[in-house]
Amino acid sequence: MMTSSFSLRKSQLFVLLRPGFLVGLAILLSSIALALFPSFFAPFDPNAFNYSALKQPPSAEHWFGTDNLGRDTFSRVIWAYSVNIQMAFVATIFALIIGVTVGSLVGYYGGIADAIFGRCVDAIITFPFLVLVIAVVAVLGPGLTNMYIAITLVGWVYYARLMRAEIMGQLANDYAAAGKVMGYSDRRIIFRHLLPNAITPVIVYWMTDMALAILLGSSLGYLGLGAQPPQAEWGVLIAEGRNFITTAWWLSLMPGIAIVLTGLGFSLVGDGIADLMRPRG
Amino acid sequence: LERGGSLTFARYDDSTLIDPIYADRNPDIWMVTNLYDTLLRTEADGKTITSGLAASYKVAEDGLSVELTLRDGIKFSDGSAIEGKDVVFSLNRAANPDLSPWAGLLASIDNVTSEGNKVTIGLKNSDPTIVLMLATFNTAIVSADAFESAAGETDQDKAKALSMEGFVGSGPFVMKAHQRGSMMQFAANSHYWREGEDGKPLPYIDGINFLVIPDDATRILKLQAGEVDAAEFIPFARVSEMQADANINMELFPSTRIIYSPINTRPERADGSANPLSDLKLRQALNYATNKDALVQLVLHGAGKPVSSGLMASTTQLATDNGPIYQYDLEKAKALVAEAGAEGTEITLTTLAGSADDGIILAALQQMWSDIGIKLNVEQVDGPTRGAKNRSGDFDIHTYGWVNDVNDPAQVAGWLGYNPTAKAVGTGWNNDEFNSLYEASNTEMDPAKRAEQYARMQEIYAAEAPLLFMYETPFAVALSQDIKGYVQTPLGNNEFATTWIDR
Amino acid sequence: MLENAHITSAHPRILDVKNLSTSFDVAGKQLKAVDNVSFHLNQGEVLGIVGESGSGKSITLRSIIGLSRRYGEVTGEVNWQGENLVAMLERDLRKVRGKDIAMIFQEPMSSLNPLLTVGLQIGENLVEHTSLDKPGRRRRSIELLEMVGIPDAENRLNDYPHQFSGGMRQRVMIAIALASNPKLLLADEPTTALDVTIQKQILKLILDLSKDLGMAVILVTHDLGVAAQTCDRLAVMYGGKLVETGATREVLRAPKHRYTMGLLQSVPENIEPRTPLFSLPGTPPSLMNLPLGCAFAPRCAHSVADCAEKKPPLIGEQHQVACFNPTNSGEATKGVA
Amino acid sequence: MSSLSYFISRLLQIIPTFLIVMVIIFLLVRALPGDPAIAMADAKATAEQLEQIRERLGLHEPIWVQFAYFVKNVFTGNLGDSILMKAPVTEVILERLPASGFLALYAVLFSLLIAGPLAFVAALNRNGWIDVGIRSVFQIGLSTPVFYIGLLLLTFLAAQMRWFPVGGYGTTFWEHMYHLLLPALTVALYTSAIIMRNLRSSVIEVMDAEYVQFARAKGLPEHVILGRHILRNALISTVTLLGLSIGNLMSGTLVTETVFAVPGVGRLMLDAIFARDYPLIQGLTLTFAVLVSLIFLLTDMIQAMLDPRLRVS
Amino acid sequence: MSEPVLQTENLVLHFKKDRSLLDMFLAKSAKAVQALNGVSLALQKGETLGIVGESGCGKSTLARAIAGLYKPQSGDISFHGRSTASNKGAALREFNRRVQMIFQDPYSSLNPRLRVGDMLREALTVHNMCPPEAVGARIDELLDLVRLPRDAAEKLPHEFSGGQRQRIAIARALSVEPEVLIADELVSALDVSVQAQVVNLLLSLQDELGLTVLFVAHDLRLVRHVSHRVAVIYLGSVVEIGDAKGLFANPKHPYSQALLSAAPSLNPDEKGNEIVLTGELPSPLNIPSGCAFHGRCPIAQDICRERKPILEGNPKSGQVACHLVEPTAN
Ligand SMILES: Nc1ncnc2c1ncn2[C@@H]1O[C@H](COP(=O)(O)OP(=O)(O)OP(=O)(O)O)[C@@H](O)[C@H]1O
Ligand SMILES: Nc1ncnc2c1ncn2[C@@H]1O[C@H](COP(=O)(O)OP(=O)(O)OP(=O)(O)O)[C@@H](O)[C@H]1O
Ligand SMILES: [Mg+2]
Ligand SMILES: [Mg+2]
Repeated sequence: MMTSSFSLRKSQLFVLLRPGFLVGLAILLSSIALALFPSFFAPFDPNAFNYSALKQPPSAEHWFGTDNLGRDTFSRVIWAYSVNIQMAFVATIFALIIGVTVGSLVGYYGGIADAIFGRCVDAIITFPFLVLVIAVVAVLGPGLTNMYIAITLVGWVYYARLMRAEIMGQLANDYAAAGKVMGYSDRRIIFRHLLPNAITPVIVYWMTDMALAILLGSSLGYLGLGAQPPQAEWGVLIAEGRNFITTAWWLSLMPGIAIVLTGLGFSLVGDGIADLMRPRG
Repeated sequence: LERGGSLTFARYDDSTLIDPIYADRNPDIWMVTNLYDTLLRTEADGKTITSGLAASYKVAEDGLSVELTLRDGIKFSDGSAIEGKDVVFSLNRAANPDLSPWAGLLASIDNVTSEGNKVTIGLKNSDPTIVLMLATFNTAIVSADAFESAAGETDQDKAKALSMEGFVGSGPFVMKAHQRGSMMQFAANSHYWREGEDGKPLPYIDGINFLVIPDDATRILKLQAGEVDAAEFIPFARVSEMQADANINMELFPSTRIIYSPINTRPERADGSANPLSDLKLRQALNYATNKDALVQLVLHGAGKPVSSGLMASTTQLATDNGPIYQYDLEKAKALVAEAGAEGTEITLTTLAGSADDGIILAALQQMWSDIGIKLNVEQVDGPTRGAKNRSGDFDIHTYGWVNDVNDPAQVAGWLGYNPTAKAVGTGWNNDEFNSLYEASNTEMDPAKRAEQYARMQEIYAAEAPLLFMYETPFAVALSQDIKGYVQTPLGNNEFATTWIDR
Repeated sequence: MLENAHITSAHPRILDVKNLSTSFDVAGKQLKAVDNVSFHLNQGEVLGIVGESGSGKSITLRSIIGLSRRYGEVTGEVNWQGENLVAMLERDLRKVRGKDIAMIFQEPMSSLNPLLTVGLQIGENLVEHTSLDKPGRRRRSIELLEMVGIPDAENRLNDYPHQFSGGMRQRVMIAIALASNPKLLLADEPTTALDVTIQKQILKLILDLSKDLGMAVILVTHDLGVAAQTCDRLAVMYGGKLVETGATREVLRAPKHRYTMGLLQSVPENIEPRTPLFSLPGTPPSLMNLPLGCAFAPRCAHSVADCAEKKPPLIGEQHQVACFNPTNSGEATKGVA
Repeated sequence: MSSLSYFISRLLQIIPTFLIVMVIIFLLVRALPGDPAIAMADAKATAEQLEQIRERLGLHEPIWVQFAYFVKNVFTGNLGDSILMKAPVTEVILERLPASGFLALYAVLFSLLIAGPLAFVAALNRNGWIDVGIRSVFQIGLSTPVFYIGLLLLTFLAAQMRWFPVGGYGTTFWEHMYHLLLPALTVALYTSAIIMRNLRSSVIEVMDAEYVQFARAKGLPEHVILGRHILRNALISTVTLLGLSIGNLMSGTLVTETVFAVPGVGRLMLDAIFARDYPLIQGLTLTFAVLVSLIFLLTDMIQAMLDPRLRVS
Repeated sequence: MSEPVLQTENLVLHFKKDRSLLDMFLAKSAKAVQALNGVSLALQKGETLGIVGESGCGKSTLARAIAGLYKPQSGDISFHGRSTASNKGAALREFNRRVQMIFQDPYSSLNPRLRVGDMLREALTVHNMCPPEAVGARIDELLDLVRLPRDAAEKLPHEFSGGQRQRIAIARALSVEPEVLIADELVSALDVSVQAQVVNLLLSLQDELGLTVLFVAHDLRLVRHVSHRVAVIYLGSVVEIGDAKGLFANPKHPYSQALLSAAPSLNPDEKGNEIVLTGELPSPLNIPSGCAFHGRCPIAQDICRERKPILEGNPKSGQVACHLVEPTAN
């Protein structure tokens, strides 16, 4: 829809050509490609045991070596892309949607709803994020889907807070008042006028949050609450490999590099979007 | 042999309350006999009974009483004498179902009396296990006086108070300090009665520092860095690495630990649908289709062996060696599946979330069973949930582990096979012959007969396959080369009394 | 004419700006905010700079005391007491700034540090530029606040900027600027944010100081009325360039540049109510891509051939104009009765 | 008066928050699947034993009665006995709190020491290669799992180089400093990255503020401008961020404590959840809530100290 | 006299400051910015009423209250004799359509992500101002009306100059064919020559469409130029109202006098005749009793401190709220 398209000035487009942004974009696009077609890129079945090739160091055949069950680490890292990239999107997208909606409404109407919201937010951010997520995962049971639900249940608050603040900031501009004077409905004003203008920082935060979601997912994997073995997931791979950090360093290092790279990609793109959106005409 | 020095030991979890009757988690149970000695003892093999605080014992002809004679000059760690009244106090406490979670094991005790250094235990019925029970942690001897004078209202409060300050015990060590969750210190009990090889009282070492390090990798690093002298629960994946390390003595102590998978044998699943696993043929097929040697390789990296009894680990008393049961036989498995008409059946394995071992088992079983046309799905839950599912029978198959707490097979047999107590480890399996054999064996005083009964029970159990039989694992403890004489018994008890440091 | 000549001869020239240019790098392009500006100032004189928003008035002032060089490139000369400030090292400039040359910023609301007391913000100036001891500085601070008309000055030293109204903040800023008796005051629209009655008070204060202490003032404004009431001389800026300078009376009464004239004609003064006002056609140029010739040419009804190609130089004696086709004295002018 | 009343009204604000926290905790804990009695008794207990345990825990009461007890107990400071630890919850928590507190403070200190100067250097060289370099390095800290960094540090700096002990906590203050150095660094690598980003952008923002320009126009020396005018203003938002990330810091310490064998509340929390130790979970979450609220309060007070605009009531 | 199109009666509007919990506990009443303290005005059809006063005296608040953006605590606004207080839903939207407002800051009142054409299309379609197929033509017509090029429809607000933006705002307001236009500082954000353009546009539109205009500004010259009548506001109260020509030539209220005299003349020789007010502007949180102006008034007497003067005089020629001057018509 036209209202939500980002309108760029020509002079802003040069941001797109900054090396940082380009590198970030390249990382992200290739990550998505790997996530969508892991079987195309992975040379081996990620779960196939090979008793004759246990803990082999990187070689021409096994680029990232093999693990303690003889599985090809490279293929496992590649297959993990689907899980981890999915984690980045799915764990955050619903939080984003809910948070944006609630934040918009609360920011716009203020009053009692806002006061209640404020207390709830206070209460929720009083808990350490991980603790709350762990508790929710414990309630729902471990596994990816429940992990997504848990992160969403807790994470939307952060989006809502940000969105609320942005909406209130936008309300200082008179175009919302102008909408009222024009006789537009509140829904139209909130979702067609305020939201597209207020959402940029939320999108930027989203980028960071996606990187954080991967990390969080990995931590949960380490604690046994996220993706489950034998499913390849970077956090699980690192956790599995940590027993061999001195004898088979590649087992934890390779997925570690994948996490760092992807995180870097997200944050570079996030910074780029922020730069793109900051100077408003 | 050298005396002196203190040992630093890295544990995977901390003890909470080390008291003969309140110890209910392994980290507690396994420490009890270091602090409290028992009337009788088992040799390192875990099977032979020898004397302990009691110099001798005698079971009456009718099997309805046991008479013990206490050793002369035995003392508690505070120097006071260990007398008959302490034994009476300790045994009454242990048999009191209001206090002790383990009281059931002593249900046959009717009364305990003492006179001089003689203690008599009167029984309600003959009990073949009673002697072994006297060599088990929950009957260890505590000081009646110390309990009397300890602060607190209830027995449990007193036990807590005792373990904190003014500790009085009868074992080779005394509790010096305990910081929950991080550190525990034992010092040698200078009044301990047992003598070492040099003719002087045990223990050889002056004390033990226990450090709690839950993370496997960190525990090993700590050992490698020389900050601790020993680390327990070495992941099997790293055993060979430790074995290759010249500075480290990698010990694999035989244990009563078995890993098995209860199979739901009820005719219907919890959701009311027909349960294909109620068909014995399918259960047997699954057992044949499972290559246990491969599992031992994959999960234990070779440090273990397939179960040979089915009902218990080979180290358990009265265990029969049936050889590897259900040795891998794909053809037989296929035939059984065909007989059962179970091709294409879908089964769900409930695994413990975050357990790497379960992950490997799952992956392996999926591959192995696909060969016989069984599709294995997975459901991941956490420990408490798994426990609840097991009790309510809401599962197809899941993984469990077991370690004996006591020296008698009745405990494990009651757990795994006897239906009235725990629904045969939740499987719902109910075999009349097994049940009556079990009941009979509990009062059978003739060791040979009892052994026969147990042999039959194991036979039935293996044939009926209420479990997916898997493997036994040792206790893996890595020690630095200068630590000698450390033992972990098949029950898991950490024995430090005869440990010494080669300095 | 006579009055100006008198000022020029009686008072020495203290500031001489020659070919001052400031350009910024914006998105890879050059933005010439100040383009070859030259003017001078005598002791005790008040020079007004007027012009539309964005014409480079503030940047001119900031460039004089070297505040623009962090953000862009400054060339030309700013001669101050025999020294060229543009070439001076930051370290040496610091001794001139705040002491000899003080500046009042355009935005009273954001120019005071919100976290520091007003007393401290005056005091830190005195620490740097005077040898007063602590009690001395305090006395001087109170004196300054009283001078700018802050009631109960002694008790307000420990107040923070947010505890003052906009007008009072503006006055605090003036007090800070005046702390070390500067010889030149750069006042950047000191009254835009204020309403008329308070504006009046502030302008009066600056004028009084200029007359009493011989302080020279450059007053930037876009309100022609303010300029008329306050300044001795007037400079008109358009598109980063000076397009006209001269004695205030001359410029207002007989503007030579077409832009100046347009400005004056737009003011609804001496015109029948509810009748159309004069309005310059077109919009101000973007500094990013100025036309080749005169920046005003696209909006000018009287442009000649040269206007599109060449930049008109600023020429003339007392009353200078940068225009190839200036208004002649015969043309009807308006604005001043 | 005004700062006192500000303090009091901030304190009062905690009350409703706290009530909500209690409801969340109570419901969450009740919603945990698995029977605490089973968790407590291990797999071997009989059905009667379980019933007994349930009774002892008050689990047979209707839920609202349990909640009433819960609220009453919270306000009388009686949090019950931990199932896992067989000891009063308050006692257990108080034993474990110092290590976590030490670690958290240490980590904050580290973060500030690392992030503060580097943020300034980066901001002053905005978009130069130094800036890009600093940001990239921090990015790595930001996107590496805490347990992995911890393990790397342990393996190489502690086990191999033997510069530091492998985990543990020690007994004296200096031992704590020594033992917790690596864990603190591990947590700090993450938090400092967040602080660095924020501080850098606030410095950049403040650096061009009108009042900084005005300070320059006054002819003030550069160190006064940096220290008095830029740093203070830039710190304001960083303090808020620091307060807000305390929760995350705790999350970081949770895993770190496990890896480094630090006997803190983070690890205890994990154990408690896995063991369905209701009283302990409740006690711990409440403690967290109180602590974090107090930290918010503290950062608010610091902010009010820094920013007089917040002081007026 | 015909019935006024729009009338306010005794409008009172206070902005309550948030009470902290502590204040609630101490039962302190909330502080309030007393933005409007009983404002009564009437607009006749086709007339321009100018509103002048110092910054912060409540001009914008008045404008917004009339447009329905703020809810007054008491008093009433009636449109064609009907009170607007009970307006809800469709009735409110219909009122808003007929009474349009143009904001002080043109840029902030335009949605930065909406193209001008879409902005106008939205206004036209939401209110069904014309059949869907005619919308395009109507947009062109509106752009012509405010003298913007037709290709402006494709552009975003930031691509326009300040004057053009104000014209966009005007076009948007006119698109719904209002009867009353509230112009809050229509031109104060603009440069002098652009100001002139917009004022000219407003004047010609008013003549063409017969609009009733409330013209809020603090530039006195401008107000005198466009208004039929003028009201002077001080701290939320009308202190003088009257025919523009008369009021400017001969202000009665001491505050009006000071205000008018403070406007700097363009003639450098016309100096020194202003009335300098002493004292600080009182805070709207704490308006003095009696006549709010008494603290700064050069001729204040005891009575001014005690009693609040009310507007007196002939509504047609001029009213003034002062104890000390006669509201005689001139
Ligand atoms: N740091 C900067 N970087 C880039 N461009 C700048 C910078 N500072 C100012 N400019 C540009 O320089 C031009 C002149 O600005 P300046 O502030 O001097 O205008 P002005 O005449 O003072 O306007 P106003 O009346 O609105 O204050 C403007 O176009 C502005 O956008
Ligand atoms: N939304 C609001 N909340 C609280 N106070 C407000 C609000 N809007 C305005 N005020 C206050 O009400 C008073 C009147 O404000 P208003 O905007 O009406 O003044 P104004 O006459 O339009 O001033 P200006 O000429 O500066 O636009 C001021 O003190 C202002 O601070
Ligand atoms: Mg300016
Ligand atoms: Mg206004």
